Amino acid sequence: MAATTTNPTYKLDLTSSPHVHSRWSTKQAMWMVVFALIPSIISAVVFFGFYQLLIIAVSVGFAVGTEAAIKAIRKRPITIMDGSGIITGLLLALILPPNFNLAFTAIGSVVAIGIGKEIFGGLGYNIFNPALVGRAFLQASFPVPMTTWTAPNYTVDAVTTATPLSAFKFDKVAADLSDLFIGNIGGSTGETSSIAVLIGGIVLIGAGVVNWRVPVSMIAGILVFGGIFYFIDPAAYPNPVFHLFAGGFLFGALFMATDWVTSPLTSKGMIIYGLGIALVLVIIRLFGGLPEGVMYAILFMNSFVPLINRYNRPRVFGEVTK
Amino acid sequence: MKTVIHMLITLTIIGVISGALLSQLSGWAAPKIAAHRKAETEKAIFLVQPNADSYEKIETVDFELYKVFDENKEAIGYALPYEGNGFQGKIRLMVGVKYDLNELVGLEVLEQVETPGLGTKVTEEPFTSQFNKLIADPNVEWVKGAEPSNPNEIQTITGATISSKAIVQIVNQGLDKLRASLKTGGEL
Amino acid sequence: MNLFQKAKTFRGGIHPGEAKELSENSVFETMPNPAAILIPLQHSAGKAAKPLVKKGDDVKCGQLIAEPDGFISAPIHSPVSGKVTKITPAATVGGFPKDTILITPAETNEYDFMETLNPDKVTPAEIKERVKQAGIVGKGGAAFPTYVKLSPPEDKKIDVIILNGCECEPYLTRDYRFMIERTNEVVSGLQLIMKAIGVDKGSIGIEDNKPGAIAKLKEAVKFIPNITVDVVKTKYPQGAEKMLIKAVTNREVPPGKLPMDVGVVIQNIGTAIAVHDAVVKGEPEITAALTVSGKGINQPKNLIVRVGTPLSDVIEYCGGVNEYVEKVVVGGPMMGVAQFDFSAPIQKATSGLLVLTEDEINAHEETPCLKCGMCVDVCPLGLEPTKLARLSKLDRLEEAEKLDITVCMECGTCTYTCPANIPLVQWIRLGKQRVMTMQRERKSA
Amino acid sequence: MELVLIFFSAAIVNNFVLSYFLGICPFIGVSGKISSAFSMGLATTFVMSITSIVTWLIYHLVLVPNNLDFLQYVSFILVIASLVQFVEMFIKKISQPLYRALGIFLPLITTNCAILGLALFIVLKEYSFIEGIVYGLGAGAGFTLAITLMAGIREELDLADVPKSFQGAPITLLVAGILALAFMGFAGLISG
Amino acid sequence: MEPTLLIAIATMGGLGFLFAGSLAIADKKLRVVENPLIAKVNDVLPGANCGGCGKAGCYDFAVNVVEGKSPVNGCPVGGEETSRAIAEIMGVEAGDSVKMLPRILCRGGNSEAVKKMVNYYGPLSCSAMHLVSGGDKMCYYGCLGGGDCIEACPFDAMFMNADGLPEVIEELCTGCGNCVKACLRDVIEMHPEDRNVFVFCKNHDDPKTSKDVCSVACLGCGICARKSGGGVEMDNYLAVINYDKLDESTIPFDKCRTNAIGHLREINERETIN
Amino acid sequence: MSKKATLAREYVKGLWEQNAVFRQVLGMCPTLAVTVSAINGIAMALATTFVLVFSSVIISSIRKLIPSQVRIASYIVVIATFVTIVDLVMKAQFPELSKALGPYIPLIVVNCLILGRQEAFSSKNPVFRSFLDALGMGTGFLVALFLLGGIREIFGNRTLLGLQILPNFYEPWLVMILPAGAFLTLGLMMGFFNTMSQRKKRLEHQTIIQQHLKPQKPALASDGEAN
Ligand SMILES: Cc1cc2nc3c(=O)[nH]c(=O)nc-3n(C[C@H](O)[C@H](O)[C@H](O)COP(=O)(O)O)c2cc1C
Ligand SMILES: Cc1cc2nc3c(=O)[nH]c(=O)nc-3n(C[C@H](O)[C@H](O)[C@H](O)COP(=O)(O)O)c2cc1C
Ligand SMILES: Cc1cc2nc3c(=O)[nH]c(=O)nc-3n(C[C@H](O)[C@H](O)[C@H](O)COP(=O)(O)O)c2cc1C
Ligand SMILES: Cc1cc2nc3c(=O)[nH]c(=O)nc-3n(C[C@H](O)[C@H](O)[C@H](O)CO)c2cc1C
Ligand code: SF4
Ligand code: SF4
Ligand code: SF4
Ligand code: SF4
Ligand code: FES
Repeated sequence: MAATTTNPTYKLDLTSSPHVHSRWSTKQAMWMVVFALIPSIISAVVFFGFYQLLIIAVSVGFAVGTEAAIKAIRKRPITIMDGSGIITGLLLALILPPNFNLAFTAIGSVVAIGIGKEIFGGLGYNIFNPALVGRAFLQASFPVPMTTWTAPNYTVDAVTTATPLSAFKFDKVAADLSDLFIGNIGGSTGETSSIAVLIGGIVLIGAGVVNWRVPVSMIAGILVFGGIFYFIDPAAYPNPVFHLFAGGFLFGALFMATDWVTSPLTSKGMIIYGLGIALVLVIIRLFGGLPEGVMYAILFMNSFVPLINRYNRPRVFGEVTK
Repeated sequence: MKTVIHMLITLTIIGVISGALLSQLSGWAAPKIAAHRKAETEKAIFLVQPNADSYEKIETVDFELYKVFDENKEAIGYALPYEGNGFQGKIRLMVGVKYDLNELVGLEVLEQVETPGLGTKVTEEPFTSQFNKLIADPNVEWVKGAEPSNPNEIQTITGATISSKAIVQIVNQGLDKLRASLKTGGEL
Repeated sequence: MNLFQKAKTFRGGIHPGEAKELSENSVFETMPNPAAILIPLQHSAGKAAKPLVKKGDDVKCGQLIAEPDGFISAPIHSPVSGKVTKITPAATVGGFPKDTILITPAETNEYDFMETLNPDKVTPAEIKERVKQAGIVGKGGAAFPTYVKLSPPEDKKIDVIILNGCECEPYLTRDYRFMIERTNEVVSGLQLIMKAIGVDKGSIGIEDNKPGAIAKLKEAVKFIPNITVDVVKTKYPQGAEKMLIKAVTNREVPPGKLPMDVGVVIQNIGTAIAVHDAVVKGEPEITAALTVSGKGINQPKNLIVRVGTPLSDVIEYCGGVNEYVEKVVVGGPMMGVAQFDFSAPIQKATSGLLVLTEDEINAHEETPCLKCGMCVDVCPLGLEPTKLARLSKLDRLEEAEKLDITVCMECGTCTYTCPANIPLVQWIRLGKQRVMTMQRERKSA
Repeated sequence: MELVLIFFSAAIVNNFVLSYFLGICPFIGVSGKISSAFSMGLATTFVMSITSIVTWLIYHLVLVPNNLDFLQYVSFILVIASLVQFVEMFIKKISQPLYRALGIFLPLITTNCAILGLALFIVLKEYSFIEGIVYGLGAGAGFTLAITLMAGIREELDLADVPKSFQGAPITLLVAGILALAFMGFAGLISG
Repeated sequence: MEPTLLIAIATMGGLGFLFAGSLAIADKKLRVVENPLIAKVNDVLPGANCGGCGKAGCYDFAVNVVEGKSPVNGCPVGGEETSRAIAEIMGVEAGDSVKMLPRILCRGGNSEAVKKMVNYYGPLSCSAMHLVSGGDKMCYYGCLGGGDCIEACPFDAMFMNADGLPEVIEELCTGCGNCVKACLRDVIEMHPEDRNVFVFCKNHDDPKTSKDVCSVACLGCGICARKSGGGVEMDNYLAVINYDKLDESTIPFDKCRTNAIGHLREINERETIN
Repeated sequence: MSKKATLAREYVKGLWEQNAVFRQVLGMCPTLAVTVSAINGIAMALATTFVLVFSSVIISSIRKLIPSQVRIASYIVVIATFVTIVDLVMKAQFPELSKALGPYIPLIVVNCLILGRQEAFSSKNPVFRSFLDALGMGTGFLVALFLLGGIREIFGNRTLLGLQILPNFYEPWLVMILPAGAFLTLGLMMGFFNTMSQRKKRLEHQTIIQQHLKPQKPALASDGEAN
């Protein structure tokens, strides 16, 4: 052949197009979430003491360990450094009651990763939010410890250990909104401080990790649905703003409902999903047997995500809307 | 046509045999089943009225009610089966009350579908024994997470507040109904 | 420009780093003849051409050496004077060997061009015939024979010609240099195309990151009322025909339809120049203009090279590659083809040669899909890349077909965005091919 | 209001599949595809409403007056089976498309314990005629919901990397378990 | 007789009569003549009517299998045994008297085929690799080693050997031919079980190129074809066997410099001995 | 289906190979519903086995008399009759158990396991074979229900057959005796058994491959598992 053939003597990459990629990677997104959880971790420690760090450690440790073990059994590459297992552990710890039993924490963590995630094939394949699966399992297994709330460190009125929602539901006592906002209330360790949650959430939305549509539609949903009942009977039903800051609503809206894997693909789907969560939540909170229902509402809507995806296809360019 | 007749005959014969067989068996089983039922009610009545010696069913009210007597054939109270909604579904219980309708002597849960291990604690000691010697005047009340301070209060079970409240509510409703019929119907 | 008016664009898309600064200010250089010329018989979409020469023949520069075979096919001319050494399968930039005419260039070029035509007097039929004879193919990427596009069927009423000056692919600056250096020829080429089809309206769509080109072209068409310069948003893939048509005319080309179905013919800037050169200079398509760029090449340049020049010569001419080279791509970084054999020659529509380094590629480890929806969000055509890729992977073609896999234009937007770094386009391309095979079989059955 | 409560209680709170374990076999079997699952759901709902009507009539007009309680099972199942068969014929006769969409599922439903369960529950709960029908509709709606949700999930899981030994029935059961956990959020909703 | 008994008998007898009647009508009105294969397939199914196959019961599944709409291994309950039984029924009815087995006609594994100077990144599936400049082997005709065929085999009858070439486990293979369909390079062909002579190459390159791309390629020299009397024909530098005319004794096997043409079984035997 | 299995096999196959619950996924409703404790599981399985065995024998003996069009109807009536018998007997003799098994006894009528066996086996085989098959299937069902009930009872209540076997500091997992726990446990068990049998199969497969493997020339190790 012609003499000009000076072929490379080094190995080149051979891949399909495109040949350049955005800066995003799974790992980065995951670690970003971990970063955004720092304010909530701090609030947990501030309001409920250093013991919460131990819970976090156990939860994360067992989550990561379970993931590694299952991957090893399945002879798959061990992917714990992608950070998703760490998030699951962290989130699970933050939605447990203060001073929760460590053995139960470990059980929850193992269930979260094992049944919530790895059974489906691991990262990306699960249908339900793993941390919530873990918590739902704990709630069903150990209902008493799971509803035993220790009072936060700075409470004036040492008697009220119930969560604001429980207090409202069973005793018709409404909590002080400013306490709700700062987090000086009973509740799961990470969820009580709305301000800490909001800081983390805004970071995530700003960084583009979290799509604003889910939290915004959830918030809009709860204000509207909660508002309707408040309007009907303000004495029997709480103010929608109370709904917004009480319990795990904000935490769920910003960190848990937004989980990429278990939320819909399309923008319209995300809005339907958010509104659905809000509706189910209002129903549970106002009419159900349980005072709080964010976990159930998210899990319930998780199960709708495949259907939402299926019936909310984006419009194909140039196609006349069907 | 032959198959049609064949089909008709086969299935009819099987039906007939089945019907005959079952009706014979049922003739044997029915009285036994009725006896079991009666024994159960009886057991419950004596459980909620530990001092009772005999009882009789009151037929003049439109709900189930038993009047109980001590060994002297003196009426000492009533045993009232009553039902209402619990956490998951219906709860049916039998409550024993003194003749004056102001003091309870016992409580037995007959049927319930509460969460096992949680709501089901309302069927067990120490919850049920709280209803012994409980004053029901004007109504039974409940407290949560603390010792009862009044004679008409019981303590709810932690984690099963709803079931506990449901029991209290059913008891109160039953007593109200009983009181109402006493008022209108006079002595029973 | 009205500050409050948002630049025209479409839904979706991305904005990758442009990296045009590497080459945007270097003036076109013409590369000397290489030691050997390799001309694949297939330069364009459609069928390969049929060779007219055989081993040992002497050819002149511009001589017809292969004639079109069928309607969608383009003739090929010799880019140099010289001797045909052989006709054999040889490597191409497409990755697969194709039948190729090998020519050893002579010392000097003897030209055999077509007669020149007067652009003001030429008739539409003459323009079309010239475009056909010159073997012009679209420079926008697909290398579709241009004369086919200039001859729309009677029942399609074309009312506007759009010149595609977006050059939305990062790195590439060929069209930009054309617009700066040969502004008037661009306009003249557009006018010739308009005349050929008999259309009275022309538009040049340019992304707003090329103010220099916008200013020059605006100046050039100041007194030509039927040609407008439309500034569109800088966003990939703004240059894809459906996207540009949407931005400029707000018409949407339905799935499976062509621009002409909405009354538009769209041509690349380079194609316009080629049309101008063929008509005014009588020059057949024997050169290609391309951008050589990337952090792995020592001297990024914009080049005019003879068609058939091996990649190795071009790389050498640009000072060779440095030690950081990781990947060599022909075309743009988003749609180009990775190379492994530098003996492959430059073809008529080659627009770029990129030597990329690791930090430019920015590859991450592949993880399973996180269903983040980003690919769905950015797909300009409203597809669900993640679904399509998975269905293709599992060979579930009927479902993929229902989800419009064949609509995908393989722009690469989805793969670029995907945080899980899934080779979506590769899977979709595979699925697309299989679905199309399936459809063909179904039709023939 | 009472009827609405009966409906929702049967459909969601006390979902036949997820909290009464009735109709599990088709729930696992026919939940592979959304389209078939939904058709199965509709067919079941249809049979359930008919069942609630017919068995109520049989029970209250034939069995109770004659003290034939013990023939409940035999007569119910015979009636259900014959009815389903009849409906199948009928659908086949009037509309082929409808038959293909719904009819072919009917034989499966005969051997589905949700149907008999429904008939027995209606007797057990002492529902009136109207209440019985509403209960049947609610149970059918709940079954349709559960099976369609499951089908959506399973279609999604078809694309997932579920360990081979968990594919099929095991993962379906596990998903059902998690769904049951999620549905527990509604506990106490109606009766509480 | 006591009245309860009488009524019970009447009720049940009546219901039975009614049901039988309705079935009789159904039977009369709706009988369809069906493909006898359906009954055969239906017979080997478990009869659970569970719907696990996604069809409305076993019978419906049988209909679909016979119509080619459901895969033979679509019944999750019956498991592999049932799948095999169905495959056999379907296969026998298709008229094959000799068992057909897939043969892999490429021996350019990792140690024989020459690789390009590249690192390929992307899915390791043959068809996906092929899209990227034909994968990383120099030969454009041979096995890519991505294992699409193995993936396609419903009976786990194939595996990838250490040289990066697929192999068939004959005892497990049902001859369904899925692997043939899966191979985009047409490297796998179905042949009668007893056929022994093959050209283990698909390369059409000229002799020089062939030599450059693979050490076991058919060079296209034509020696084997020369005296074969049409038993071996040359097709664009590749020897192709015409089994109708093949006379083994005319083929000079030892003259083939790359052993591209040779015996299947002999080779196997040699290898097990070593 | 042509080959005749030995009589012993007719019995044994139901225990594991064709286990109704774990392998054929039949009769799920009672399996899940009643297994809150081992004893309930056993009782349910015995009741089911009783019905299964008797109806199999009856159906097998009259199989030639029943026209195929009314096959299913006849089977159902036979089955329902036996179920009613069980129900009445239990109510009369074992009222406690009858209460615990609640509405699930009548549902034996529609337990797909029973009808499935009649369709698949009894209607085609002689009486004794059908008897063995039914007994085997019933025993397999018993094994499954006992396992499931046992596990749920141990974890959910610390006890097995009413005897405490986990220490007091073990906090019972309530979920195990809730519906969700039934699904989860059965799912995990099935997956576990599948894993076991697949491992066995894989090992067999491995040995076959080993036999087929050529003695290797030095070659690049290649990962057989395509993406
Ligand atoms: C799985 C589960 C089962 C429950 N079962 C019951 C129950 O049977 N009875 C009940 O009153 N509450 C039940 N609950 C309700 C909660 O425990 C509820 O928070 C509790 O009744 C409130 O009481 P507390 O204020 O004493 O915690 C259940 C909750 C869960 C999550
Ligand atoms: C994703 C994508 C991006 C494209 N980008 C450009 C571009 O930047 N400039 C361009 O001229 N053509 C681009 N094209 C090609 C155009 O769609 C269109 O085919 C071309 O402008 C037609 O002109 P031609 O026939 O002269 O090549 C792109 C195509 C695709 C699919
Ligand atoms: C079969 C076929 C026929 C086409 N016919 C026409 C045509 O008649 N007129 C036209 O303007 N473009 C025609 N095109 C060209 C496309 O519209 C498009 O411009 C070409 O594929 C290049 O697109 P790209 O450069 O955006 O990739 C045709 C394309 C194909 C594949
Ligand atoms: C924005 C975001 C939110 C997440 N939220 C959760 C969560 O709520 N629970 C959880 O287990 N994992 C969460 N993850 C981690 C990961 O996506 C999750 O474990 C997957 O569901 C595992 O497949 C989150 C990740 C991201 C990027
Ligand atoms: S490559 Fe296809 S699927 Fe991906 S963004 Fe482009 S058009 Fe959409
Ligand atoms: S961008 Fe990637 S990770 Fe996100 S949905 Fe699309 S394919 Fe999945
Ligand atoms: S796919 Fe079919 S023919 Fe190929 S090896 Fe497997 S069983 Fe044999
Ligand atoms: S034989 Fe074909 S399908 Fe199999 S690995 Fe080789 S190229 Fe791939
Ligand atoms: S036992 Fe099969 S549906 Fe209930």
